[in-house]
Amino acid sequence: MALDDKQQYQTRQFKVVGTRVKRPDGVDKVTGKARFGADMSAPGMLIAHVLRSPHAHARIKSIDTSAAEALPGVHGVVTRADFSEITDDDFTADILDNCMAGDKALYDGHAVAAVAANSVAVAKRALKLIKVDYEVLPHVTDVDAAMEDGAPVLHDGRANETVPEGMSPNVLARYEFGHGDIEAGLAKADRVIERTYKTEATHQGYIEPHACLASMGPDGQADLWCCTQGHYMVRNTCAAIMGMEQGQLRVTASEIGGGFGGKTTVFLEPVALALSRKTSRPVKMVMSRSEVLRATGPTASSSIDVRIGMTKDGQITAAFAELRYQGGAYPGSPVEFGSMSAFAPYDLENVKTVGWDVVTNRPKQAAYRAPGAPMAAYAVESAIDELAKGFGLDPLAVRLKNAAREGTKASYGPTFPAIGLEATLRAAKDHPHWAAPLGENQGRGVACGFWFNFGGDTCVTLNITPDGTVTVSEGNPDIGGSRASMSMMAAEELGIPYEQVRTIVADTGSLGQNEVTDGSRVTFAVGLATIESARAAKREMCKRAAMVWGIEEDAVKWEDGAAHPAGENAGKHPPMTLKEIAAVASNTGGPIAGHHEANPEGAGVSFATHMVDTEVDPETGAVKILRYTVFQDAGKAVHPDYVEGQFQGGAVQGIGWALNEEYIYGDDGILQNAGFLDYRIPVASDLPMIDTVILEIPNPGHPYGVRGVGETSIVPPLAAVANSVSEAAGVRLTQLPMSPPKVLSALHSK
Amino acid sequence: MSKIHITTSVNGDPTEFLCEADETLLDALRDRLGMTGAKEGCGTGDCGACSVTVDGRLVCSCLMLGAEAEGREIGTIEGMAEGDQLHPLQRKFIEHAALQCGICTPGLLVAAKSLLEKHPDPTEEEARYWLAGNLCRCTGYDKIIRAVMDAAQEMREAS
Amino acid sequence: MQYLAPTTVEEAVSALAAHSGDCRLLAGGTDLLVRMRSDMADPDAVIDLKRIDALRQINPEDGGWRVGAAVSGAEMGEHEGLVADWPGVVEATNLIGSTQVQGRCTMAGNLCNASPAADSVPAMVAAGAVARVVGPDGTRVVPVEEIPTGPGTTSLAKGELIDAIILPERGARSSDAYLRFIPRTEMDIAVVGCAVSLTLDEDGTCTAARVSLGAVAPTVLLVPEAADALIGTKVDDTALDALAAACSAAAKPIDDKRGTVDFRVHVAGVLAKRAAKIAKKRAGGAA
Amino acid sequence: MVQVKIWGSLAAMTDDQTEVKIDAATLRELLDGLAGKYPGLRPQLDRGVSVAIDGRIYNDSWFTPIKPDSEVVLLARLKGG
Repeated sequence: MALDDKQQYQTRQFKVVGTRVKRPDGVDKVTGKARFGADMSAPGMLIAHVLRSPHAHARIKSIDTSAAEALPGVHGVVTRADFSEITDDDFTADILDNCMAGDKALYDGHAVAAVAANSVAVAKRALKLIKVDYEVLPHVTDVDAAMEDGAPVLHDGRANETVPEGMSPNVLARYEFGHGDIEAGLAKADRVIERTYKTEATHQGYIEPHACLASMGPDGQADLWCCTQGHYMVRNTCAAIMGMEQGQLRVTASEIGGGFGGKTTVFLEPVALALSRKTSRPVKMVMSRSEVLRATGPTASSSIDVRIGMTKDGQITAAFAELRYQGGAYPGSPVEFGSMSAFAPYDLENVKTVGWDVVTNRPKQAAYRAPGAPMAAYAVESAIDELAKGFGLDPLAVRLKNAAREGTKASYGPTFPAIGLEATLRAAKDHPHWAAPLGENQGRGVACGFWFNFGGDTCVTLNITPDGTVTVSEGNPDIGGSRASMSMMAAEELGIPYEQVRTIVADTGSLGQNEVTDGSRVTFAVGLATIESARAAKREMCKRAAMVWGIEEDAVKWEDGAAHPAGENAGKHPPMTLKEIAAVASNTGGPIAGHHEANPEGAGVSFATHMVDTEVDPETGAVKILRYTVFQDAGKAVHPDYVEGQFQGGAVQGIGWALNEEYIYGDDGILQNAGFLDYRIPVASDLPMIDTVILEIPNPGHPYGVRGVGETSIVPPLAAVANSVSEAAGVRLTQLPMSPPKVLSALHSK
Repeated sequence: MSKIHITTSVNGDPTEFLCEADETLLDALRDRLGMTGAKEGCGTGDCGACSVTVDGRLVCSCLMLGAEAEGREIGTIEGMAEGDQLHPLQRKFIEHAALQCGICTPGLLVAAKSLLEKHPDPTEEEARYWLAGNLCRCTGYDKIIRAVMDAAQEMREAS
Repeated sequence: MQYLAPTTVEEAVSALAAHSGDCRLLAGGTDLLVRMRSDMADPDAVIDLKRIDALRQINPEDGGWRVGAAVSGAEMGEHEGLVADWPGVVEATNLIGSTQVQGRCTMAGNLCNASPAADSVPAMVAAGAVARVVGPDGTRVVPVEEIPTGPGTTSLAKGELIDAIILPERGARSSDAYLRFIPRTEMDIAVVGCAVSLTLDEDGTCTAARVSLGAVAPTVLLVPEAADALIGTKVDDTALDALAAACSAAAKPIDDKRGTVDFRVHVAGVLAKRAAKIAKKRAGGAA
Repeated sequence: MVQVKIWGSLAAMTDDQTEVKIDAATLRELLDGLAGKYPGLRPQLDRGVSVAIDGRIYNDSWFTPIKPDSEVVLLARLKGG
């Protein structure tokens, strides 16, 4: 049969891909029927709540749960003693320790015990009866302070082999990337600037708090319902923590109310399973917003030194950055991605980054949209902007002059294939936004950003129903419209209308392993597997048609939703449509399905350029976003509305990070703003419309040219807003967030 | 602790429930009545995901006791469509892709409906301020505002 | 917890006086329920005031307005007479929280919550509003600024409640304005708030003024020196500079998660100028 | 033999070289070869790496072919949000 199975991109005319169809989960979500994490109940269900450390750092000398256990209505209490220790896997051991503290509480909000009871009121009363004897220890929450000699130490002996002797035990890893000779490059510059930038930790801020419902029986089988970006990850992690076989734990992903990386690990799920195991009852857990902010995973805070040399015509001669990220109380801040991505948009002869992973008494960081990249881009793009403006050069022209393109040796090592940075910069330069006049106290900022994207384990099963419609089962929670995209790609490949395909997210018992919905991978990797599943189904359908016609299989081709006799048989039989083949499936060998299991590699990297106008109130330091335009390469926009949505959502999260969002710790190490009142995410009235320009530079590694789009959009805005505000204020801002007191203080220091 | 018996109306249906004195209307709707369309995003009136109307007035159901519902008329997202006819706002939210994850959508729709009942021809700025108490983390609000403005226009033309 | 829903003020007062435990009044509930949710309050009883019809009304009184303790911000904003007389008080109340919160929150509740950053309180203070306090020993009338005694504490005696806020008669060429500074455009607690109420004579000279600041001291401040900077002037730039200086001098704020001392001191003056200009314009003064 | 570029902080484990030569025709042979020749790299290889081969990034696929003249770059293991 004449199918091209190569995964390589080919130019083609699309019929469904690229249109703006309605999403399959739309009606459920606008009518309140869609079921999210907290919307599930079970007969005989108990409610569990968590007791959390009121100290930033404390040794847990003892926990007395007897009074709580004796309270009528309480069915079970768990502490760390209810979990087996994990000795052979530091990664999972840290996750367990984060879900339930062991010897020490490492941050304000760290879980120390949990109670399952027959009502919320009883569970909460029981928490007050648990007596924890703490020995309060000195704490540290700032990344630079944690690196100093004599800083309070969280763990001893966790530093890996890359950390030089003599550093604080809080420094756990060192990364170095780059090439060339920095000093030699700097010597050729007409100006070298050295700046230090700081960013505060921000939270993904998904509106749905974590929630789960666990049910485990004495036979060791368990079911778990939860809101997560990856239920296969939840299964594997919980099985490891609970000492279960993965096959005995079935996890069903609820609709997910936002994640942005924050739901790529577990917090409640092992605790709910342990309580269910102990009580033999279903156990439901739902976090409050304050628990979400205190005890789930914000991203890292950072402190970054940048040294860049530039000639007066805008050529960067050398670029160096040293990045210090604290990722909370455990190893794993995303400093390596910050270090790899910091200078990725530029073609540099001499470039070097050094990254330090540091622990502090803060919650264990979790991934947040392009983890580690936005703060690095903020520092680098601020310094480049300052140099360009210092020479009186057009900041877009300077970026174009130094832009990475096909054949550029990336700052993190490899040579770029076809990439879209230049296209985004040219689109920005040609856009009316760039030429629009600015008023008094207004400024315009631009910045570039980069993200890797990746693939990962993926399974898709595509079934042809007896009436000739199509169902697609995939294993990745749909966080921004991916079921629509999968249905579109299946319809495109099969040559049938979008409306005849329905995609569902299957539980962990129904498909093989699937990587988490992260790394902007779903439209790329699951899309690829969907296309391959459809191709497998087409092959089978061509075979069935060949049987009916009594000709050879390879004399049949698939076109426009039907099998056609090809070659010398062309025209000898009328085409058999998908519907007609489905109708005789039982007579030709049984049900028809296609499936594809793979670990697609080769996701294309992606670039964006953002442009923003702001106005600064010179008397109060308040910043208003006046106009915002995103230029980003999407490879191929499968559903343009959702591509635009990713651009807009990422930009606005970045605006929040730049202006008002921050983790505020008191001197006591306690989080001061554990609520949406003072953790200030942007509201509708803070913003203008967010304009978008989609560039399509096909990814050669995907049959339709798709690149991940979800993460890159949060990389440039911190810097773009900072460059804009700095121009409007007439003074350079080097710390995020640029909250009004900071801007006013900078204005007064002019 | 004895529960309080409440007689009320939810989306026009006569409804009774028992609740604790300190239980919020949101918890009563979700846990007593199984109406999980209103969501808890914060529990402190900062996110609007639990928006409902009480005697026609937009409120956060997390900031009201269930006991206060006695004799009131409660309106929730579950009552927004009429049978199989989606409200114009619901249709426009789907058409404009004004939702990504959808957790804030019920609250935004209830709030937007209340806006258009009071201000059938809002400016973009009025819509943005009216909806400022409804947090959305996915969309950056752009497509939400477009959907609301488009629905407003359609509803004006239809009336 | 007990939930009580009296239908008369007398019932409410006797329930409040009779209760031996931690008994809280529920008007809009937009502070009380947050406190309960955050484990900052665990009352034994809650008395809901919204079933008392008299407390849900806005009535004329002595040329001014009596606003019942259970009247919501949204209802105030829909009352044309009140908006015409006291636009600053109404706009301040309408800044409390979201549209949803507006459907519930009340001026009396905002006052009794006794937050130094309460939006409606500076406006009430500048307006010269009084609280009508009802208790076991009868009714008394207390200037609004004497109700809060510090963050979260009030001068109300055991068994007392505020059943109405009374805004005085508004004379000719008089108006008021309230501005607050917040980091976002909505949904934040005031970092600084400032209300200005003033009266002009026929040639535009300020004959009376009251200026009040929020979030710059443990309680909302009435700043007579700031008012003095306006009285006798045409509320011109010189007067406005003096007003700003007086406000900044009166501000005694703290550093916290919402703002710094320097910021609050400076912005108190900035807001005072801006609010005074708005009040002047509303009172019919020349731009 | 393929030339493998490793990142700077691992050079201490490879006699201060940032480019090393390994006899490998697939990704698996490359990883095994690195661990065999430079045991100091093992902890990092156990923690996980990604490998860019001719500009495309691979995480796991052992039998990805590597040509002698391929550009091969070791990267920190990629993850996303």
